[in-house]
Amino acid sequence: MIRSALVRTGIDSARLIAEVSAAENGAAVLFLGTVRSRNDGRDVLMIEYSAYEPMAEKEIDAILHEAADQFGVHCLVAEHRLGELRIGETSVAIAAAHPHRAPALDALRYSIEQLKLRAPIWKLEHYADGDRNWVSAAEGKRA
Amino acid sequence: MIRSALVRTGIDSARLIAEVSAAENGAAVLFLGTVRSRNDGRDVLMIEYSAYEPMAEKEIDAILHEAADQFGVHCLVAEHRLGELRIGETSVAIAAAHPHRAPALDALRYSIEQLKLRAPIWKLEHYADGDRNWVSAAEGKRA
Amino acid sequence: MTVTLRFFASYAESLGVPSIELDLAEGSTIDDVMKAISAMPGSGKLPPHPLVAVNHSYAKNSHVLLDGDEVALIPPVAGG
Amino acid sequence: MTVTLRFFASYAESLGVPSIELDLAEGSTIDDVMKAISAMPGSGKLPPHPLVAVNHSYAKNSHVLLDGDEVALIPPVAGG
Repeated sequence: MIRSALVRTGIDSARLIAEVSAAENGAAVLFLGTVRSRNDGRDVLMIEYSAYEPMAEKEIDAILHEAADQFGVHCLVAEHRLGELRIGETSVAIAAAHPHRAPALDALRYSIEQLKLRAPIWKLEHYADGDRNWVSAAEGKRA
Repeated sequence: MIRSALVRTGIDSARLIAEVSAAENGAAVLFLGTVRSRNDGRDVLMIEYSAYEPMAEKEIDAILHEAADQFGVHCLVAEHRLGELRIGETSVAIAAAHPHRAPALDALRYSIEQLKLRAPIWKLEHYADGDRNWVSAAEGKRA
Repeated sequence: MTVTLRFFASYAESLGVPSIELDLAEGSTIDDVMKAISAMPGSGKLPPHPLVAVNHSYAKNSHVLLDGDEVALIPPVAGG
Repeated sequence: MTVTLRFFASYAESLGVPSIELDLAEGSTIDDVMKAISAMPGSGKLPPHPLVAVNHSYAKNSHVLLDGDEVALIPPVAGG
């Protein structure tokens, strides 16, 4: 079962794990991206996530299907949150499960890396000093 | 914070994620090993996990510290369950968190792979046909 | 023919609008759209070759457009 | 001197005991322990060179033992 969604309320990571779990799967893995308190040396107060929604949905779905084909992992779900997020809140969650650990870990890594490269999603960081900035992958390190 | 334990009751993976989470960490990852319904083509009813407990504790703790040193990941916890486990129950959980995703994923993978190679833990599989077998890593694929 | 242009995030802020309709000659490409955008106020803040999507898929600048296409300029993404 | 031998999982089943005390000459190594074990009933089911730990750490067969050491034979592990 492969599923992805853009959501506007809190992501329930336990539900995602439950969704990919199955009696034949010996390994389940989870990635959670959360809003960090500091980015490039600045104190972050809040992040606004926005997306080109129909394209982001299509792109994330395509990524999960690529991971499924490439690694044979057919239990794979992803949710990305949009809207205003505070420090520590989960912005993205991906869960994968497989009879064996290596494909599950490979599919998880592929999915989060491709999502960060390709999904048309943007974040506007608001800082403690009142400034705000559209963050791009090219600027500094990313979570 | 690095912590590991052998436990005899259900593993609470949400608590492990909470344990590694921190405001500066942008990525949290989780590995769950669960009891599979089939192994090497046989229907599994139940697995009994046993360990050379003081050595397993020492070895798992050493593995987490190696991962911490190698990948700079200092939020890392692992629990391995012992006793009788049914299909779908979690036998091992490892959680890691870091400001960035790559070290968290690397530390997670290193920890589970080394644990499976080095921790003196054994499983006695009980099958639907009444047979039982000490499983070893050398026999067939592993989760 | 007419295509819809969509702008997001920093590009929407630079151009001051999230979306416009654009009339183009048949056979126009994304390159032609980029020329039209370069006449818009605020377009100087955009990079010379932004990523572009047509109907929700990334597309090359030589991509030939059809009536009704949705053309989106995609700022550097930052999901996750 | 005396060392404690510990057996686990399939090895404990093969040898029929989880643990024995073994008297050894000073300067004995794990190789000497393996010779003693080979005289035990059921030892034929063990592999010729099982993994060994001394005081909770993996050790080589040339490892020289001390009085009171705990020597464990480690069957193929299967954690996770």
